[in-house]
Amino acid sequence: MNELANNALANSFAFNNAWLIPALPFFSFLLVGLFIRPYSEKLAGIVATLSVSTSAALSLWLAFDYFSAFPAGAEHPALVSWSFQWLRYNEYLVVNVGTLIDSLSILLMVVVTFVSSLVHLYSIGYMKGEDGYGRYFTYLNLFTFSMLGLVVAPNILQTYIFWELVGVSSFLLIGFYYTKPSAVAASKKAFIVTRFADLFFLVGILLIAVVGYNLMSLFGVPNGLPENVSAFDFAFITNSGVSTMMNNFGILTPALILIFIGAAGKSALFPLHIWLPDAMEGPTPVSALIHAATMVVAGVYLVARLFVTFAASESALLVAAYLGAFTCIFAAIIACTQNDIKRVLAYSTLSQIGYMMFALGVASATETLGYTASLFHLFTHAFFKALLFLGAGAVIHSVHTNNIWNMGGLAKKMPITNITFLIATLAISGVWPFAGFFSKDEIIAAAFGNHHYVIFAIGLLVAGITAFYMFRIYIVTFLGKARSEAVDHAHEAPMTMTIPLMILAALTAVVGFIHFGDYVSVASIITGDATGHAEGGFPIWIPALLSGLTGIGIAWFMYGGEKDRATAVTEKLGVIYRVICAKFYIDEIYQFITHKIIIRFISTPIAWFDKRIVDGGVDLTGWLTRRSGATLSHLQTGQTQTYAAWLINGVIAVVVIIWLYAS
Amino acid sequence: MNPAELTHTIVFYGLALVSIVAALLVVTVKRIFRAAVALATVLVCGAGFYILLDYDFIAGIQLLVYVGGIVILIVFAVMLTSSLEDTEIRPSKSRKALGIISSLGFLATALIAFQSTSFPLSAPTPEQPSDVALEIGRKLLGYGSDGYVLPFEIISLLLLSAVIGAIVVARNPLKKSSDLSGQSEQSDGSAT
Amino acid sequence: MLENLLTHSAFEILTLSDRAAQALAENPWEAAGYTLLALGGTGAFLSLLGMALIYVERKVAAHFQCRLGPMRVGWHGMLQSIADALKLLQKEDIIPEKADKLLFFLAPVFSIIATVLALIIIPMSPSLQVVDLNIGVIFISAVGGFGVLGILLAGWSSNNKWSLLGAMRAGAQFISYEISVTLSLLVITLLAGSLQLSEIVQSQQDGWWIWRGHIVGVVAFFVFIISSTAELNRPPFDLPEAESELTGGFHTEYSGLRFSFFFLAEFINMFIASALGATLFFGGWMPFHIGGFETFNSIMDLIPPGLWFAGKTAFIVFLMMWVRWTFPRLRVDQLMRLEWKFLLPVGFINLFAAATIVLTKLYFFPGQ
Amino acid sequence: MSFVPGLFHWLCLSTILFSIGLYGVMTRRNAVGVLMSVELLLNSAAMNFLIFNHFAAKPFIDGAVMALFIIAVAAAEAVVAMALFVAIFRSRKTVDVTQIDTLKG
Repeated sequence: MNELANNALANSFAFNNAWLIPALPFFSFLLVGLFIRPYSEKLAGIVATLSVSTSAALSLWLAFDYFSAFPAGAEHPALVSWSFQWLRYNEYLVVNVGTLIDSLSILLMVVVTFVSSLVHLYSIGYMKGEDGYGRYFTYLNLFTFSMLGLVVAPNILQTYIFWELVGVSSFLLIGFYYTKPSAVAASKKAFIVTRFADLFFLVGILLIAVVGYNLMSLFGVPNGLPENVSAFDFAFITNSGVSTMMNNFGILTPALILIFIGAAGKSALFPLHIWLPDAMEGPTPVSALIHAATMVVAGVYLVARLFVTFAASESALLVAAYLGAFTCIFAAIIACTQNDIKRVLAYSTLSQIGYMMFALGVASATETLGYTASLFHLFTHAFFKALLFLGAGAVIHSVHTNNIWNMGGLAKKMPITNITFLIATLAISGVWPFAGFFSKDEIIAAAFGNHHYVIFAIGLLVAGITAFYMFRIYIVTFLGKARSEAVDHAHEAPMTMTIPLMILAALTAVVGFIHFGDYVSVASIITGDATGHAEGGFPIWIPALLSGLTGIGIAWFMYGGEKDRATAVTEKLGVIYRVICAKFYIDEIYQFITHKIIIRFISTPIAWFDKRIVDGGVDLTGWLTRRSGATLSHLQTGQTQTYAAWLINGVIAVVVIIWLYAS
Repeated sequence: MNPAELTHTIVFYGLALVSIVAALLVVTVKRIFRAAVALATVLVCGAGFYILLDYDFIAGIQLLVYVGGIVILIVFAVMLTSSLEDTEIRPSKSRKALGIISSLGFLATALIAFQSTSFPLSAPTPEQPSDVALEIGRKLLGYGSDGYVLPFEIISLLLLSAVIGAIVVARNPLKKSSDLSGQSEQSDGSAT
Repeated sequence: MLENLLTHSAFEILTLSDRAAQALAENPWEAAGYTLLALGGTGAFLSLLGMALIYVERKVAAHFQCRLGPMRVGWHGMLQSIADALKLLQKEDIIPEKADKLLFFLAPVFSIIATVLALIIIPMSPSLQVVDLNIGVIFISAVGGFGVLGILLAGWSSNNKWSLLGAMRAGAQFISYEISVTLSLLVITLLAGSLQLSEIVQSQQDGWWIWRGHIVGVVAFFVFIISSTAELNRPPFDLPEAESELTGGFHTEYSGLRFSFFFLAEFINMFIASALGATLFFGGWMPFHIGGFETFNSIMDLIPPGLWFAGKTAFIVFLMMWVRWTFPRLRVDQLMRLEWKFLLPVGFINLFAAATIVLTKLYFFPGQ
Repeated sequence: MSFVPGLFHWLCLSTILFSIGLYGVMTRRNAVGVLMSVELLLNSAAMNFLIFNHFAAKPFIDGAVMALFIIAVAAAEAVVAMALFVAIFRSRKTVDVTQIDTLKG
């Protein structure tokens, strides 16, 4: 470790007080929720926004200090700036709560706090006049805190705890309009599906911890780790010696696949993606926060955090790669047929998460470009997807509908929204010079470079499909004629909403030029190997850009003109179109499996057992107690003097018994 | 047997006889007020016993608190809850039998226990502290390992809470008046 | 003997019980003689003193009201009390039919026993004290309980609602004011450092506690006088026997000899209270001494201790009579308020102050 | 056996008083009577403390202190009991303990 740089960091306020970054939203959550909200709803929004903005400023400061100490291209060590012991089972199973500072966590902190503060600011305008305005900001703060706590966790158990907190707070946010049955259903769905996946995650953690503990007890602490390492620490899990040993025991792959299922649940990979489109029932800024920058990338973050371990197990990474690729194309196809602007964005999120996941999957310990590309895409996607959602929110705010076929011609009414939305659309479509171009290009290059040609093909194809559906909604929403009366009354959003849009648009335009690999690469995890760029011999960006432009062209051809060419196409596709439109009937399949199979053959017998045997046993105890009580209560004569007689004779009896026993 | 010892013995048996008879009266007499007088007799005899045991101070306290306080309180309770013509109904036969068996059982057990135990008596002519009252005062306010200041304070709290509790329990809830002295007078009047 | 009397340090305490105990070791008959002497002497003293006090009371009352009082029997009516006693003895002894006869009989006995028990420990002079208990102060307030028990018995056994009310008033009054009396007794006990009455008297050989103990002593004295007047059921605290309300209170049904017992007990109790006040606050039989003024002290010693005691007691008795004929009777609520809201706090504060004074030796003539 | 009262005689005395008190506690119907019997019990307990103090630990005074505590507790008990009797009498017009059996099972 670079002592000099370490010393430089030792004087950094942001580094030493990094715990403030997650703690500030938490304190604000308590303050706003308990004290300010009942007093003044308006102040609640301002305080919540300020606290998260302070966090954002702190994390920017931290990033600046960290990357000054460890400049671009240098080694980026993982440092624990603050920690205390929370639970101690034995010497190898210790749970600390702390803040881990490395390039990955700084990346996520910056993204989360930045997007979150913009969403807070945006919400001040968007949620104005809603019922539960203060409650909304309380939840937002809680959510931000949970996400930040997850990001800075130095051990996997803390990650898990905050992972669940993210689940809870997203449940609260999605079900924010709790009077709407669909919102309630969506929040329950999100919670149950992610919770179901988290169960596997927990099992995976325990598997790793138990095996790791036994390994350490048998063979001692592996080389290169401090003595007081715990089996929960990331430092332990990502240690190459540990993963090799676990692999030898055959435990690594199952454990990683279990953890990956947890990640897939949060990141909404197929087949656990079903909660995400429904989660659009929450307020639009919430969608922007949850589905662009925070919750859904938690899975990507987790896999990235454990990347070295995943790299030690070929099959776990392959699962990630193919599942990611499949989700990527699957969601993109569905996105082409949806009419709800937020749902299109939701499926596009699924698709983009698929990109990130397969980018991680195609990377390996030696070919690490995919890792960098994935996190680069995470970074850029956070900005343009948040921008898209917030733009969509602005549109919905003024038109009061989600259906794109009720919009149209909004470009003139809402110029700022139009321009920023266009920038985001271009970015996601991978058009130079916007952010998406660079990151997507890097992902496709990584797939190609590591000889995953199927995935490479899928990546190229999806780039085109993405461009198609994004321009479809852009054209239908903003260009052409007004398709409903609501559009006539549309007007530009207020300043608090347009300022975040403009900031995000500006960022979307420039962040692509950051030489990202210098800051975040696997080299920062695998010590000693500073490579990370596997440049393909062949300029990948040309087919990628062509694919995107083709998609745009098709979209323009189908929706841009006066004629309604789209109808003709759908009619030709027939059954296929309907299947896609119904999202491949995935929800129905779930319904069938849960209702027809699980409930009938598993739940019903268990319920019978519970009702008759378990409850019957409990009832029997109660019945026995009541009967014996009723019988014995006749001893209770209400006559104090009888009790006195019992007492005295009891004492005499005890004395006599003691005598007899003693003699 | 020297004259001092003789008087000691005579006084002991005399007082014992009186107090046992009076105690029996306490538990059997039908007119409850007479029982109270008998109780006073027992307690006065108790003071006499304490003097025989060389605890003059405790005897004085016994007279002061028991005769001057507790017996008068009991007499008050009698006055407030019954009238002269009231005589107690005899307890039922079974309860009487139960009482006799229990108390005789206790007596027998205790006496057997006393008989079969050898108590570590102190030396034949030990010195009692010259001023018992002074010594008791030292003990009560001593906070060393052999001091009783904590029990003493707890007893004070107990007495205080007993007095407050008694006022709260006994005050007439129907009367709004906060004047306790006036109230006790009224409850006196209403009870007679 | 005369020399001994002249030097105050040689006031030897020789109580009748001490003499009896000494005699018991030598000659049991002598001991019996002393016992008889004590009993007989106390009885005679009791009745004589009672009659004298009744006479004094009547005379004082009359003069307060600008009358002459009894004048016919004997010189200035000196024999009036004897005549009254004879009249009472001759009266018919009525016991109400529905009374509890045993208790009705016991009640006056209790009252008289209480006075006798209290009387025997009053140190009237160095050699005139029946027993000298080392817990004298406690004892004297303890036996007060018998007196009130007698009153309660009388009220209950008469089966008369006036009697019952009077008895309950007496009980409540006694229990309440007993606290104040004890508090003021404790002040002197603290100052003197003893519970034994003879030692308390001895402790005042440099000056009486009422002025050696300055403020605290005076406050304690007034609390003592007020509370013991209330305990004695004397006006203005005579609610238990208030004629206008209760037609005589607890002794409504009593007549003849039994009534005279109550009457006697009441007057003897007044004497006892005065004697106690004199003993505690005015030095009992101790002459008027000033610490260090040896010559003055020996001049004072020329007056015999018995006279000192009689004079001081008479002064307090007169004080009580004066109070009786000066103040109107209190209402029950006023009575209770006076005790619980005024005398009790004052007594506690005074006791606290006394403790402080003793600790810091702020009283006059702290031990030479 | 000598007739001069020794420890055993004293203990007999206090035990007899205690037994009489027990009998009273169990058979008295008037609540005030029960209270009086309880006072007998307390009195004999205090006496026991003094007896043992006198015979077994004369140079010490702790038994007397205990007796003082017992007397104080007895006073507190009498005060509370009297208040309770008055309250019970006011609501039920009786202090017969055999009739106060609301808690009968």
